[in-house]
Amino acid sequence: MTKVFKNEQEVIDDLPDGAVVMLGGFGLCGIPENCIRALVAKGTKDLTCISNNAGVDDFGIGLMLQRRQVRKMIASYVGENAEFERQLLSGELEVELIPQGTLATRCLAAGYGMPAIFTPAGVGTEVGMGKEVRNFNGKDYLMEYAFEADYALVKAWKGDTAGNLVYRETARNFNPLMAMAAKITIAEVEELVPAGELDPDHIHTPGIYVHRIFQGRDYEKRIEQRTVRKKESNV
Amino acid sequence: MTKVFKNEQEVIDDLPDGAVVMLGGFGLCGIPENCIRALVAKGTKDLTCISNNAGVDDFGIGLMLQRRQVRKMIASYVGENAEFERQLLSGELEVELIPQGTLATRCLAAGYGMPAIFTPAGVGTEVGMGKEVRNFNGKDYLMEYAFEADYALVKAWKGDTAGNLVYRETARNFNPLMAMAAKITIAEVEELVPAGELDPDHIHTPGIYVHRIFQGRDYEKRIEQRTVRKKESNV
Amino acid sequence: MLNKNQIAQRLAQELQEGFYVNLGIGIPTLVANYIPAGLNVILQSENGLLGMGAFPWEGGEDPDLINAGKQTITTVPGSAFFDSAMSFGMIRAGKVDLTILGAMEVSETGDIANWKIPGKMVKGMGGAMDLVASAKNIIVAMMHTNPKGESKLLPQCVLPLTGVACVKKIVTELAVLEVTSEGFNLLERAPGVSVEEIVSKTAGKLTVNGDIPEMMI
Amino acid sequence: MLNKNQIAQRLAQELQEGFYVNLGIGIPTLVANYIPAGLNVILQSENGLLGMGAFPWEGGEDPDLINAGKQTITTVPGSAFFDSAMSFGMIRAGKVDLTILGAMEVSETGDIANWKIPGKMVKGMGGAMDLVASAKNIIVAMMHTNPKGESKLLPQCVLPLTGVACVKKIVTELAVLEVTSEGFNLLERAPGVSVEEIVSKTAGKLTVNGDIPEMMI
Repeated sequence: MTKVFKNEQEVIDDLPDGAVVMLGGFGLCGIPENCIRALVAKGTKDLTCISNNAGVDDFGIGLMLQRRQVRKMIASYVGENAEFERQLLSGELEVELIPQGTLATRCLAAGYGMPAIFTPAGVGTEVGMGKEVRNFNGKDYLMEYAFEADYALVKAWKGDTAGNLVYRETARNFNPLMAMAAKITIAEVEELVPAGELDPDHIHTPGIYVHRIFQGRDYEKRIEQRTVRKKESNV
Repeated sequence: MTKVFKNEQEVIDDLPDGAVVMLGGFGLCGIPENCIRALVAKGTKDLTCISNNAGVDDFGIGLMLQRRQVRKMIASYVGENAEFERQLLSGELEVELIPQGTLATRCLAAGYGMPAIFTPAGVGTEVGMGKEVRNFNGKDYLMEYAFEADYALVKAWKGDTAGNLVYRETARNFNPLMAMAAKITIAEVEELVPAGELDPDHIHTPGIYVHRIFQGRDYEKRIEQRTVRKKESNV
Repeated sequence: MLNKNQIAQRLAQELQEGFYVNLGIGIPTLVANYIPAGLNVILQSENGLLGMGAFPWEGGEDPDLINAGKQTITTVPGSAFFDSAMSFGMIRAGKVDLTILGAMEVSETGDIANWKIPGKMVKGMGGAMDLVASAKNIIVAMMHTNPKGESKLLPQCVLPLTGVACVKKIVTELAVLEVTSEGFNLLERAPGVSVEEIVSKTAGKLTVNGDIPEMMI
Repeated sequence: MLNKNQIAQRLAQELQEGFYVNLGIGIPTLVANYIPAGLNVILQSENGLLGMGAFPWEGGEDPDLINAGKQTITTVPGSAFFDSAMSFGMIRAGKVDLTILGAMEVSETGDIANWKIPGKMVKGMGGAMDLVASAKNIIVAMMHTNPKGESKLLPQCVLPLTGVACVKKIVTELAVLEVTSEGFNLLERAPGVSVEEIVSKTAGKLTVNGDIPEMMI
């Protein structure tokens, strides 16, 4: 039984319409480009997507929005793309906004088998409405539940055939959390190596959490906000 | 303002009698040998120690027990030493036994600012007596509280002057969790390097959690259960 | 009647391809010696390791590399180290497929007692309470009776509990039994052991349906 | 009256040796340009980085290395990457010493509104709700009034809240104010700005005690 899959088509082939799918990444950084490409090509629809952001018009989850594949978006920050806004205002798309730390911790809770966690984020705001509030040591906290997701699509820098993953820089973000949080975790990696080549002290996601892995291709790694210092001509 | 301290004496000098102190390590693996040595030399007393184990008669926390420096021991597994048993039976030492995963997660909770967590460990046993039980999705969980500790004494393999820590193999265990969980975290490392020498992708404990760091010396790293395969003489 | 190594051998038959397995101290540890060649089984050690290997060759001991029984060990290719919170996180989340551990008593409803004997020095539960409360598949490896000859398979545990209604299967020197809503159900007998002997040494409710095959060791 | 860079300059005076600081999008980001030389301040970016550095030189952009505003950045020596749960974990646990962020409104009791305008497309709160609920020291950087000239320092917020009773201090183009149990308290005025102007542009309760010094920019 191998965890290694051939390509992005094979790895998402059984992901059904209506599934709850986590997608790693922050903005366009560290998103599972290959899996998204395959889902767009296959046309899987009615998806509930859990992801910090929803991509831009022509990249990331934005590509799935254009094909109307997303029924509900659970995110902390959206609206970097016009199609998202159109679908939201027209009622085609359901959106649930969650504080970013709550989003992350609800993934962690799922990965660590904790049914609920407490966070002060959102207390006294509309995010807290209808939720259980509990006071510890004089401070109020909301009780928030672990996510229940069918699939997690994550992107790592390197992975091995045992499913171990290593991320690079801030492309880590939500990826290791979502990798732990779903029933079936699919990892795409820039470089797939044989088990034993990654330093066991420096695995970010142990293979036990990863069910399928494949080497991605043609990474675009688009930059959302290119900000640079100009080199002084006299330097 | 530097986090770098000269030695184990300097780093524990203000640790007062009666403090609640976390000590990293599993068995004798990854324990803060230098800090323990300094506490024994100084004679700091009435300590509440939170540690997975309590050392052996002549090493680890056992050394502090011999000097009667520990008032209360919070651990998951103890009694690898006779002096511990003697003090426990005579009532000199108070002991609170906690499931190992609960111990770890209560540290995590403190480090992540979560006042309480839910775990099924201990439900229906004497560990659950008097604790709040809550049912999620048909399963009962105990609510357990984040630890509140004054000091954490942890041992890492490498550290840098910014306080970043890297652990080696199973000497990691409780160390990164306790490093996050106390008001003041003291790290002893086998090798202290300048900031910038550790790979930022492979820091286990970011420096924000570490208040004091020093390079330890004379590590004994005693093995508790030496188990080996004999080399066949004909190989 | 099986010896300890044979119990471990029988337990090894419970392993399946790709399983992540946590083995407790004692007989369960011996199971590692009987993993069928070619079967990909990954051992989890709750002190922070996936991919535990054999004991080191003499002279190759590394004090930083131990298992949950504090024994020096090695790793296999593809191993990973992590902290204790992640270790019990993956146990709690049901990512570990099988946990095998020892017991002092098991009840006909699957309760287990294995950490405390009143009146004796209590060493603590270590990770046992977390494991039995969380693992989805728990098999107990133990002797069928205590040194006094009294059954360890009881209507209900007498000793303080480690976990409630969690044991799925029991392998002893005499038999393999599963825990069902009807109590213990006899699945296999050890070579040469009669159903009558098993019945006589099982204090809890026991169902025996049809012919009970001998274990294949 | 200060421009945005001067507001950032004034905010930089709040930094102390060894501080871990989270800077929000907008004016707060500019504070990084005014960290006094020799002062050891470590910037946290909540997408998973401690030790954020300057923007990269042209051509040196790395798509894997961005800040919470999704801008390409660099790191300083001693930096560390981590996942989003640890990032907000350290925020929630109060390990971040100072958070500076923008706001649409602040109330005299320290409530803040900065994420949602009814009737307009809502983009989300990102990490703002976590930051304001958790950070021990929150300073708001904003204009004193909105484009219509209406005060943004109110008896109570009109817009949906981001957090309750959390703002400690406010720096605007006109003034530095702290939030006390008595409402806003004027600490400093911008060069050339009169106390009367600040009073007239502050809708919430404002105390003015004694002579109010000019900011040192």
